[in-house]
Amino acid sequence: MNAAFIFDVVLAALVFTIATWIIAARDAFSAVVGFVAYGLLLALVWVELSAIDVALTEAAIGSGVTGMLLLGAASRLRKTEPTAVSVGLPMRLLAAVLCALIAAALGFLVLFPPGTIFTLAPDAMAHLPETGLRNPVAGVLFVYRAFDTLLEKVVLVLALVGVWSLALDRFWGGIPGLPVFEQPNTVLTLLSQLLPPLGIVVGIYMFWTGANNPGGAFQGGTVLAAMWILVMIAGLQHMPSTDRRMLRLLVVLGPAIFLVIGLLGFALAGSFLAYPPGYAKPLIIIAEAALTVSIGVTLGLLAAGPPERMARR
Amino acid sequence: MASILIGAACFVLAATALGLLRILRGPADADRMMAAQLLGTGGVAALILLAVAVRTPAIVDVALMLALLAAFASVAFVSSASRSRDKAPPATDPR
Amino acid sequence: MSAVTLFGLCGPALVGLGLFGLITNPQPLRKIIAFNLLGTGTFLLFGVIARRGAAAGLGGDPVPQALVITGIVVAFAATAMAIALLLRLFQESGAASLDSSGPNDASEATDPS
Amino acid sequence: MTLALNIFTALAVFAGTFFFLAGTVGLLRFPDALTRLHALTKADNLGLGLVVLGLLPRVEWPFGAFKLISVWLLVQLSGAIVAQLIADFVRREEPHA
Repeated sequence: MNAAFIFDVVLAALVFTIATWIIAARDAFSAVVGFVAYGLLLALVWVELSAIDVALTEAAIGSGVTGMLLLGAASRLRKTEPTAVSVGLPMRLLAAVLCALIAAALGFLVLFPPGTIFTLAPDAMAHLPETGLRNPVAGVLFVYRAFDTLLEKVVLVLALVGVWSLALDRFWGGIPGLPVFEQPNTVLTLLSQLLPPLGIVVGIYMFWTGANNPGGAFQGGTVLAAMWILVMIAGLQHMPSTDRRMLRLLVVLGPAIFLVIGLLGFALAGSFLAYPPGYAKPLIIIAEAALTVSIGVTLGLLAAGPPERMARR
Repeated sequence: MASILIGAACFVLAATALGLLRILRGPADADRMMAAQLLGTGGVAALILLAVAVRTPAIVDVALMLALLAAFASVAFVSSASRSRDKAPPATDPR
Repeated sequence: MSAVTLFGLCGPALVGLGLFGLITNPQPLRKIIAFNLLGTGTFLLFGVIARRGAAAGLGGDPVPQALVITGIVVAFAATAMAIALLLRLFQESGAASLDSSGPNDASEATDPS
Repeated sequence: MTLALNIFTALAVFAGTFFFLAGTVGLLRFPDALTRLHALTKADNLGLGLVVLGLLPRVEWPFGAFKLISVWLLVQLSGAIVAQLIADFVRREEPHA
């Protein structure tokens, strides 16, 4: 029984307690605040599971940007709460039994895993020097499973198209309805003047260090998105109209460059998304740089929601 | 030394998480938000203590990320809450 | 019991809790939160599988870890989409019970000039 | 030398954890939102500050130390501004508080 184990026990107990609270809370706002706290603790769990890349992603997305989305939705929907009909007791009991069974089955698998433990870590490490990268997770994301990563970027763009198409017809291409702080507030102005320069440095650092240390395009892009949203909430910069060509270009820039590099693989290395020997790292850095910008813009626009008014011409 | 640091991380985490009881009690949304803010600072402290204890400097990057986004949730809360309040009951608004 | 097993049991518990919330909670926003909880439980299971596959000097198998990163980003995209859908649903169906940012004419009227 | 260093770290870190506890106690026990806010800032300033101070001699120089100090400064900045924002919000919410 050492200190590290006690820490893990405390952490696991906290995660479980807060999760229960999120489900049991009476009003939605409490559940959302619980979820922000939960995302934070989950980042600590990922550190304890030696997955620092994941911890960075969870810290940025899980509690940061998702928290913002949920908080915005909770305060908009506040007045609709009492009208919701709750589920009857027999149904609740049935659901509880079902969910407990599923949890127990999964737990059984954790406690009694199959005899041989399957791992790709040695293979991943064995071929990593060929790529020039030193962060194995970046290697998986951009070399071994690059196709997944490319499709994931496409999913982000599709989600954005989906969110935009929820706007009323006459607001298509208009300005997203991000809640802008209306009272002139000097403190918030100060924060959004001081923080974004630092945030941009951290974002670029995350992207740059990602080749060799935990970090990468997702984490960097999320920080950029958060800083952009902050500046817009404070009203220092107006939310851009979604029909701006530049904006749309930035959204597809990353996936497009990644796709071009992938197609070049046919000509130079014999298959889709293959890198010619010796050029893997520079190509990955180019793709990641473009992706960082695109992820930043796309996540920011996703968080800002569908267009709700038109730009004045 | 490592155990002392991890012990301290454990203590900070437990102490600030206890503050989450404010989410239960409320009474106002602002109080609930404060509890999350405190846990954020506690999480940052626990992370840097862990980073030094297990000698993994990359963990400090996670703390840096949390510190950078620490204000984010609260800013989003204040801006969206004041917007829905300002627009909801026009009668109570003197303007 | 090791720390990995501990978090390994946390994962299924979160899946169970999330699923329960998803089924029993009547409010759509709470369902979205519960679904996110379910997702994080699944991610934790991946994390435990990764940690158990620690080899070659790594703290964990990088393949499941990379999958989780992809998963977190996609989960965010799905959540953003779900919330946009939900807000639009209330605009359409419950305009009376929603604040004035819902109906279209109101948002035009308050357009800052 | 190592012993002195260890004692320094331990003392600073313990002092820091005390302020975190104080912050929580304040958050739970103080009567209204504005006084609770007061408790919160103590954890940001002194709690994290002392923890960072205690850990400074144990990290790589200069980048490790620079990062630790930036973490503290960032939390200071956000903490101070969030406190202002929430106080402003609370005052407008309930003008008598």
